[in-house]
Amino acid sequence: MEEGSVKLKHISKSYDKQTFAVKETSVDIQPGEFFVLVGPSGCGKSTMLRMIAGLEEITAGEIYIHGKSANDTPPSRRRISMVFQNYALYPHLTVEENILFGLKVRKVPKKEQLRLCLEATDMLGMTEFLKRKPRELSGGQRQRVALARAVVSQMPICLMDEPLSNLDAKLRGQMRTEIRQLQQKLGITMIYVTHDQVEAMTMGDRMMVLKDGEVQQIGKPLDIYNNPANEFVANFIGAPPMNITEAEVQRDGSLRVHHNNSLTLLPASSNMKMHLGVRPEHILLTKTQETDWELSVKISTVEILGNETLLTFEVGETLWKAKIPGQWHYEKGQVTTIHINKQHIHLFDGRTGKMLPESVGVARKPAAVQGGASI
Amino acid sequence: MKKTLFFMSVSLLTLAACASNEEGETNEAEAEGEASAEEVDEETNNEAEISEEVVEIEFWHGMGGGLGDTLEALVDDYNASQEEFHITPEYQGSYEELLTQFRTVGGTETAPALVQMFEVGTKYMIESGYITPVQEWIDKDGYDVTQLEENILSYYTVEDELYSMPFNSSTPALYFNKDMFEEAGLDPENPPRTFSEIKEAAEKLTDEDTYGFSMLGHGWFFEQLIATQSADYVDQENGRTADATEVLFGGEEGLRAYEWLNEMNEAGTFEYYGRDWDDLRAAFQTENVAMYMDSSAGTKDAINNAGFEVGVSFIPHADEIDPNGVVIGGASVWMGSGISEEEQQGAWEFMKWFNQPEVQAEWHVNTGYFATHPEAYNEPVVEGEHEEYPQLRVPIEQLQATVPSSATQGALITVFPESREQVVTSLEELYQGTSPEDALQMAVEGSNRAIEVSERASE
Amino acid sequence: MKQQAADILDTKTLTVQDAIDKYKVASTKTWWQKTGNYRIAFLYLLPSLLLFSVFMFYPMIYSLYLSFFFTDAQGTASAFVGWENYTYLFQSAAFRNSVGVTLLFVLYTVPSSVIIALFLALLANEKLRGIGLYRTIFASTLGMSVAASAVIWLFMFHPTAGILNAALTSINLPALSWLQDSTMALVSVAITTIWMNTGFSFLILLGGLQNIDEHLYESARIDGAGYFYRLRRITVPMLSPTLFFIITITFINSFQSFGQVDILTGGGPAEATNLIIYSIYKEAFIYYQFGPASAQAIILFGAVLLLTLLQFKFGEKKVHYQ
Amino acid sequence: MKRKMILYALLTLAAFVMFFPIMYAFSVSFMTSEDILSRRLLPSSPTLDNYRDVLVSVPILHYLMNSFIVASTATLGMLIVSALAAFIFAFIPFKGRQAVFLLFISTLLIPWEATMIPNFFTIQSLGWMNNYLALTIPFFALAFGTFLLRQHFKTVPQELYEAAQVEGLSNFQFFYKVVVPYAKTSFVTLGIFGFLTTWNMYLWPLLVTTNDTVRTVQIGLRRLQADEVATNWGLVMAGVILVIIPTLILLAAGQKQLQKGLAKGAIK
Repeated sequence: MEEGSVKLKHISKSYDKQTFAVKETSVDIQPGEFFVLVGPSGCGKSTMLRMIAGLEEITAGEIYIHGKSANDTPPSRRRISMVFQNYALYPHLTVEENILFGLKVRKVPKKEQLRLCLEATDMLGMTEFLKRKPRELSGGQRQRVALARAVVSQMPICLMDEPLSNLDAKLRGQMRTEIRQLQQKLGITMIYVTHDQVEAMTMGDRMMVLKDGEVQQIGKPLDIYNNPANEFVANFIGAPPMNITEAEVQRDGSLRVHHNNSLTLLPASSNMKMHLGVRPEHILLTKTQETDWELSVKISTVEILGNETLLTFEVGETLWKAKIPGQWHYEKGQVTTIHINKQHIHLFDGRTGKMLPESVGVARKPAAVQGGASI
Repeated sequence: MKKTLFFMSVSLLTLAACASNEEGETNEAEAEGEASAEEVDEETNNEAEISEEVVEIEFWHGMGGGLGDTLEALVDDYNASQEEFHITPEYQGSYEELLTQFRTVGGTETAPALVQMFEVGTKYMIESGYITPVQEWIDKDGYDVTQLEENILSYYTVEDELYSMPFNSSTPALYFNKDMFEEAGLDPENPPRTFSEIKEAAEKLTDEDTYGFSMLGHGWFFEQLIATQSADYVDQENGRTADATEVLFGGEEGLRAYEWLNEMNEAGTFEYYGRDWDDLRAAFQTENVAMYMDSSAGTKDAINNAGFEVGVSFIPHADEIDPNGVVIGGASVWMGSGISEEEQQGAWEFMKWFNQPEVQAEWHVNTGYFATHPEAYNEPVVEGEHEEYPQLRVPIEQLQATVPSSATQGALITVFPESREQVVTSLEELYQGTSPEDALQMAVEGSNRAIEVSERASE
Repeated sequence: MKQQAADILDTKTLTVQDAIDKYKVASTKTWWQKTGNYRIAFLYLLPSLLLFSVFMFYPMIYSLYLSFFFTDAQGTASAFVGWENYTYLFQSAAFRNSVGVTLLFVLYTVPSSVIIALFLALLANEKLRGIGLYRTIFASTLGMSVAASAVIWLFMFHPTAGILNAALTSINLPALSWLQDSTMALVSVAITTIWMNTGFSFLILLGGLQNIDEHLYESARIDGAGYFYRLRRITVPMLSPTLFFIITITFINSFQSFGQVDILTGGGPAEATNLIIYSIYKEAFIYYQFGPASAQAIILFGAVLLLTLLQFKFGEKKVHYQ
Repeated sequence: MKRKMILYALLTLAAFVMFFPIMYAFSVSFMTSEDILSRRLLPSSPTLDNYRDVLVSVPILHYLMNSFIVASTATLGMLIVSALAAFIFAFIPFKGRQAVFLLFISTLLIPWEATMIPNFFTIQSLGWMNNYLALTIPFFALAFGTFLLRQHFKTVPQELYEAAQVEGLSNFQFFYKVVVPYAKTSFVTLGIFGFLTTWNMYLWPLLVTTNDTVRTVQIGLRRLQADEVATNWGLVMAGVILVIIPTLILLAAGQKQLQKGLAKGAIK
């Protein structure tokens, strides 16, 4: 049996029969996989998780858990554990009672209960807090209790709904690693919901990017980062987000951004509306062998972060950001030239926002710079 | 706060415990006398254990306060006097609530064997079908009922049949402050009798903080003012030959009473103290009122509580007509139907016992109600009492001087409670400035409507 | 991978209905499983529903039925009279009086109860030493039964032995006929009622006050807002849900005031305190006219329902929920 | 400082006005009838006679016991029944739930007195006269209680319910293992409230009892007042004090709980 697998086939969810909360989604999640559902709030990622958990009914489509159809299986019979955003600890019970709550319900023998409890709290370093009540714990400790509760249940699938969103930044970083390690150690399938693209990037084996209930892209974090399926994904994944600007398509098929040097990319038909995108880290301040396009821009803000500098500058109507290693001092209003490798340019269909598949790598004509000048 | 409350409660509870212990001891010592209800219960249980043959008889009554205590003591006496029956008195609230209670349980297992009922419930009881007329037992037992006070019997006798046994009977009388009479230059030994005499006396007695006259907001007093003029309250010989179809108190007799009250009220010699017996009594005790009408049952209290000489006299009557006397008030005791012969026997025995002169003498002395048996007045205990309180004799004389007629026999109507309410309300309207004619008319219309509704409902 | 994304975007025009038509999976749940929530709801609500049905709904329906009849001495419906009980009521001066008295009584008691309780709650919300004692005292009337309260006031209102008149005469004011005068009697009953209501309203309002975030006051104080400004702009708006609740409850209670009327005035004098609820009681339990009594009960229920709905419709708009 | 003085003055004045009737009743209960008639504020020579007389003339301790049994049973029943209903309204969605809830709330508007007549007949036909059942069962279902508990239950995070579902708790297990302990304070609140209300019932106990076996203390109070003879106010006030003391103590002890719990229920 495919113990630990989750398969969604054309899953849809609608609360009002008018609009989709989740629209026609299909995905196969493998046993032992760390799968992340990511998207901005209201994108349907929690709804999807809750459908997997059985807490929400499915409007249309099929769900298979452990290889078996599970549309009508109640949550308790799906052999899953779940960690909630607010931890869902029972305030009237001690840490130990909270952890063992589910085991008691399932009538696991007392000895076994204790063994599992100790094992889990040991793993999470919570052994000394067993007799405390949740309100006497810090946020991170509560989080660990919730994790321990999931761990002791020994379920092959664990669902997590934004488990780190209530923690401070530092703790979040620490917990990310711990959860990932825990998952690998236990070898369980993890389905993890977050709105934080950093978590998605760092934790997931694969991730699904959602927007307005619709799947935007499914894939490995780096694949998605490098080849975002559309403007939304490009914008959502990566911080600071990808710079995207409308590009004028010249008669000859080359592109021009705000009266700057044009860039020849083929094939592009002149009646096409196009958006051009480039990630902040791919903008260079100096010309190198790699770079084959340059733009003249006006600096608007400079943020020096120590090991890197964030520059914001105006490119036409839009503001671009560049992430430059080292410390750079510029004056506001100063005009400078930036350098970009065409390979790093993403082109999107201006109407649909879809990535144009041929944009990168195909039209890599060397130094197709026409006219214009550097500073 | 908590501490204070705690302390208060602890002290009170301790006190409570002491008090009941104390009572227990006195009881044992005296072997009889007043026992608390708890002890009655205990007795009941004990007796039930000792012999199964004791017949348990429930007796519902509506006597609160000190009267209730007296009644229970009396029942205890009866229980102690014989071994065959055991009467358990059960308080059921006011007379109205008692009637309600009986109405709803009548004919069921919960219904009592004996039930006290105020005089205006008489008609209802007769028609209810839940009672056995005591006449049956009188006939069966050959009991000489004529030995009892005729004027009391007449109220409860319908078509020559006695339905219930007289129990606590009273009539109204006029009570006055003799000291004030003297101060005002009136003769305390020759109190006013007629409406106009009262009016004049009231004028003389009224000063800054004293009103000359007052009357309780209770239909009973108005009924007396009608009856003494020999006028029926309702048609059909006061409802005694057939079901009454309309009220008659709206005639000139009723109007005389209304006008009389209105004149005094307008002259400021009359003050209304509401429907609460106690408020009016207190006003008399504190000398805010010089003359008022009260139940004969309250005579002794009135004398004892007053810091002045209390005079008692016959109720006022209209100048135009010689007084015809009073209608009996209070309550009688009824025998439930649908209970075992044995229980009825017990109930009947209790009724007989209760009407013995000696018992009646005690009852009269302790409560102020009339003795149903005239011979009771010859008992030494009564004579002694009357010696001490000569005023007690006045209501008795008044009752015995009553001219028998349908008017003084009292009215029989099912909707009496409602009619009384109408009368009191209209009197209150009168005191607030409505004209006597209009006020009286309101009461007449309201009562007639009630009679009509009840008639149509029972068709 | 990119191909898949493209496919999904192509389905942009898909409607919910399409999705259902195309992919809806017939549930394998049995009828028994699907109605699980209904069954559990029914099971848990059963005791309440049963009791409400027997002791609330059935009596109301029975009352409705009785209101079209005259009843005989045993209280059973004996003569069908159609709308007569209702038409009679609407023509009857006594009933109109009851309605008027009831409305007046509500007017006397509801605003003053709430204002007094609010005043006490504001006082008791201050952080002072020994405030607990004051709070307990203010709340004390909640522990007083109607019977006990009314009896105490009855004695205080006593025309001659009462302490109120004693106080009045001791400062050379004329004694009042608290319960014997038509206009005064309603006021007296209202005073008693307000006193009795205060404990409950006070407790709830105090609780409401303590739930208001202290920061709001701090920031207002920084802005230099005075006490009354804060009261008007912060306290009352923030307290509005509690106030609304209290007004509704006091309102309903006021309509149903019975015990104090029974003990203090018995509806008199001259029906000046004959609230509808008391009038119903008298009609039913003293006159044994269940028909007209039921008609009044139905009218009262309708009126309270209507007024409460109106209050929710218009009053709740002004309520500021957090 | 000045502000404090003013506050204390206002508080004390208000407390005096509010508490005066109770203190006065307390004072009168120790008075002789002469004291009462002369309208004294404090007894000239405090006497315990009134208390002794009350205990002798009315089985008040027996009544107190009955009241205690009735109020506790009714409170317990009310808590259980209301909690069950409130649980549904807070956690179990079903079509028409809102309508059923409104139906519950509508009972708040039904005047108890208006339903008394048919209820009386019902009690009688059930054979519950003179039985604790008549004094308790009709009060088990209480819209106010259901409403109050529902408001509290709603503060239980939905996640707890879901976590329980995932862990495999049945609804009933969730109810008594999670909801009830979670909303403990609201139970205490409603408990005190329910106890006070049932303790203070007045007309109903009188109607459904015909003897002393199950009668409650409020009737004892009623019985102390007389009609045709003078009321002994000292005696009545002694009765009043005996009757109100248990509830006042309960109130003083549970005041804080009550205030918190009731306030929570009042706010949506």
